[in-house]
Amino acid sequence: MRLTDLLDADVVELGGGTLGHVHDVRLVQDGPPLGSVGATFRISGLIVGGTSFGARLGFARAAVRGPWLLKRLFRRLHADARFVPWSAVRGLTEGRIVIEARADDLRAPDPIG
Amino acid sequence: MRRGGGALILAVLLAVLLCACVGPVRSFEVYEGKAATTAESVASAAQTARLAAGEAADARAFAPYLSIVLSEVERDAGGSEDVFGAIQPPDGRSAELRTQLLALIDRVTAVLADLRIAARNGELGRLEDIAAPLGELGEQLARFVEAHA
Amino acid sequence: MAGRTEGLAGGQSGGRSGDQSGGHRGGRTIDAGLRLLDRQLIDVDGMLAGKVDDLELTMPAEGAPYVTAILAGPGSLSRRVGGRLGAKIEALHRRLHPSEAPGPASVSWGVVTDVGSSIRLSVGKASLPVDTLEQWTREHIIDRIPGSDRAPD
Amino acid sequence: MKRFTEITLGILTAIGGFVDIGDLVANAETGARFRMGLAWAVVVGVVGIVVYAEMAGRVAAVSGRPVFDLVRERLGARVALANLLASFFINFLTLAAEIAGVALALELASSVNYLLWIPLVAALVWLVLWRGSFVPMERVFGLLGLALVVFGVALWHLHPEGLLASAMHPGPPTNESWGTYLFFAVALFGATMTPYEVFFFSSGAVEERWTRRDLNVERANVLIGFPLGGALSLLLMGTTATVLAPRGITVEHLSQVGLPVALALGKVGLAVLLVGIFAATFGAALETALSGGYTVSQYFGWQWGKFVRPNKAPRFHLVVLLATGLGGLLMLTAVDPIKVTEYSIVLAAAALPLTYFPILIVANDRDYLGDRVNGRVTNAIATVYLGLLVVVATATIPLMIMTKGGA
Repeated sequence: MRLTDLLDADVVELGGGTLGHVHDVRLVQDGPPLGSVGATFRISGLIVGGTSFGARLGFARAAVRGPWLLKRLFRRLHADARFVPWSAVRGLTEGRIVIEARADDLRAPDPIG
Repeated sequence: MRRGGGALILAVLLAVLLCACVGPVRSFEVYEGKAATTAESVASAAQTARLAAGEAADARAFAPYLSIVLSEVERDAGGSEDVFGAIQPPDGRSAELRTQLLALIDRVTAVLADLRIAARNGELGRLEDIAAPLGELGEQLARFVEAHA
Repeated sequence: MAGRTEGLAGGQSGGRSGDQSGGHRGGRTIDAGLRLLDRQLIDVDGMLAGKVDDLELTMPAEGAPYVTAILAGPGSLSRRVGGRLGAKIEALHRRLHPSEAPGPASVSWGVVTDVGSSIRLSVGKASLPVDTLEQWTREHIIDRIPGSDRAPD
Repeated sequence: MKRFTEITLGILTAIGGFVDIGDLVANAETGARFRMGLAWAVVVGVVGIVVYAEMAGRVAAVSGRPVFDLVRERLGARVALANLLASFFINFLTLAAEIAGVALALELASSVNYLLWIPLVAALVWLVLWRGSFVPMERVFGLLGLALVVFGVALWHLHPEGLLASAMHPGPPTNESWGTYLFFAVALFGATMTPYEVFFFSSGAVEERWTRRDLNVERANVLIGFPLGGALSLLLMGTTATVLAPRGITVEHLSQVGLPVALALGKVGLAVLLVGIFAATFGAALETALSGGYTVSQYFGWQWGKFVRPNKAPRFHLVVLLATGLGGLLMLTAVDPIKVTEYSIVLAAAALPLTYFPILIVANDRDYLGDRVNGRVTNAIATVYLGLLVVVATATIPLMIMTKGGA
């Protein structure tokens, strides 16, 4: 599997409701070790939202502090973004990811570096 | 960015720019406007030549430079004349205007040609005398522009 | 090795304060699209070795997929660009590549030493598959022009 | 003197950006038609390029990442490729025009037709880029370009009257329309913020191996270089406003730029001017040729730069070689180099936000810059300018069509 198989894929609930597209894939460095460098990056979950425009510009990151106006603007634009833990993923077909979770139960992604 | 968007913009730009040059002229007012613009650009060429000739007389510029300046303005004036001359005048008044302006421009381009030839021959001292008629011609062109703008 | 002194100064990997805390001790969290994709690869000699055009993930029998390789070069860029232009890049990749059905060039995650504003590798780029087109250009064009191996005056 | 030679990167970038072949003629024409009524557009542009070039240089010095790396990292492979195609095309047209510009300067000095000079100039540009190293190149052409200060001396001798007054009262003169006035304003603003300046400056910062410790030098380069370039273009505008505007002369050729200087200072002034024009256009040719190589290499992640020997950056040198050679060939068709740059500036305006937005985002990113991220004042100004760039990007092409290219 490639990262681009996940990015921009449609995300739908088991019941058929849609959540939007995959904006990004969150990784955590606790996967099986490879070579001499230690732990690899393992998927912890997907960041999913309706509005794709500007989703990967980086304003969602904690390390990007400003400019104030743009940060506000893009935060608002992506206020519907949700974090879907990988454990909720049930099916993976081309361009489509089925998850077992209700939109209401998902929380917004933590802002990270 | 949608694919093909750039090509489309470029095509539209080219179309507009080309139309601006060769659209047919249907009324006296439009023709008069073209005549005024032509007179303006020929006047600009004439004034450039006068300025250059004056600098030559005071030994303020060297020969290669002056000959380039003078051949460029000659080409500009001739080009404006050709473009204007190729436009079909829409009515009798326009035809009169055409005769009047082209006669004036002819006198300018004749002087410009003499200037270019003298400059190429290195006769910088003569340039100011040759350019002398451009003062009066330039004023006539300015009056033409004023009357028809 | 000449490249070792010619490449980028080591000090220029700076500016990664803060996020090193989780570092390689595990638990460091990053977003792949924001922090890995499209970043510059820099080899052990400080030479530029391509971009992270895509990532290869391996699905274990149990648990979540993990990153096993960086994909770089036209064979993986084509999918990122997409559309007709992407298809052309893919076709070009197949044409230039010696093998019948070439996959994208890949760099094992095992040689990644640092994830910052660029991705640093523990090997020289000549040993990586991402370098073949550069080697071809060097051998067939640039080295035929006099002075290609001289440091600039 | 040592301090002074440290800022030649900024000087060369600005001279190549502000008084290259297209701008020499455009500024002269603006002065002749509007006197100093559009000086404000240059000033607004200079502030913008200072703010954004400083950010780009700072990111490059601290993280080693030049501008097109940032474009790719923040906009992704697809949008960045659209930007690359647009930027490279514009860069190429400008490079071609600069080659012709050097040839035109040589024609003015020798009266040998410029078309005959073009192959020689193209070969010389390539040779400098192949054999020369970065810093001496930047010093020679940056410092020689300063010969254009002759515009200031000429203006001083001409005792101009009413220039300041015309600068203080913006708006079109009676014989020009608002549409044309705005088109010129937008074109001047776009010309001061041409993207190849930040491509070149930020990559130059890496070429010179600037680090976090060189941020003072970086700032001095920006704060002296760009305003100096802007001042040169305003002084040029002043000379044509004083000498050509009252005579009703409109500027169409590079040769006319010399008339006021010759009038004021005679042969010596004219000779110095031709040296300055030669250096500025040659410098701009180097700047655009390198920028072409930088942008393509940085998009794809190839090794680039003059800091390694040519065979360590083969694809970069191949791009530079092809661009220079094809640029020379394009100009041999005798297309008007001045028209080429004027249209390329207008087309460039449409791509401006795609280059400057990523710079602004990354200049706020602690991951790249640590504690050297933008302060509030910089962010406020930069945000305003980003808005301005978006307006300019959308307005330029409609204005160009409306006014038939400012005719």
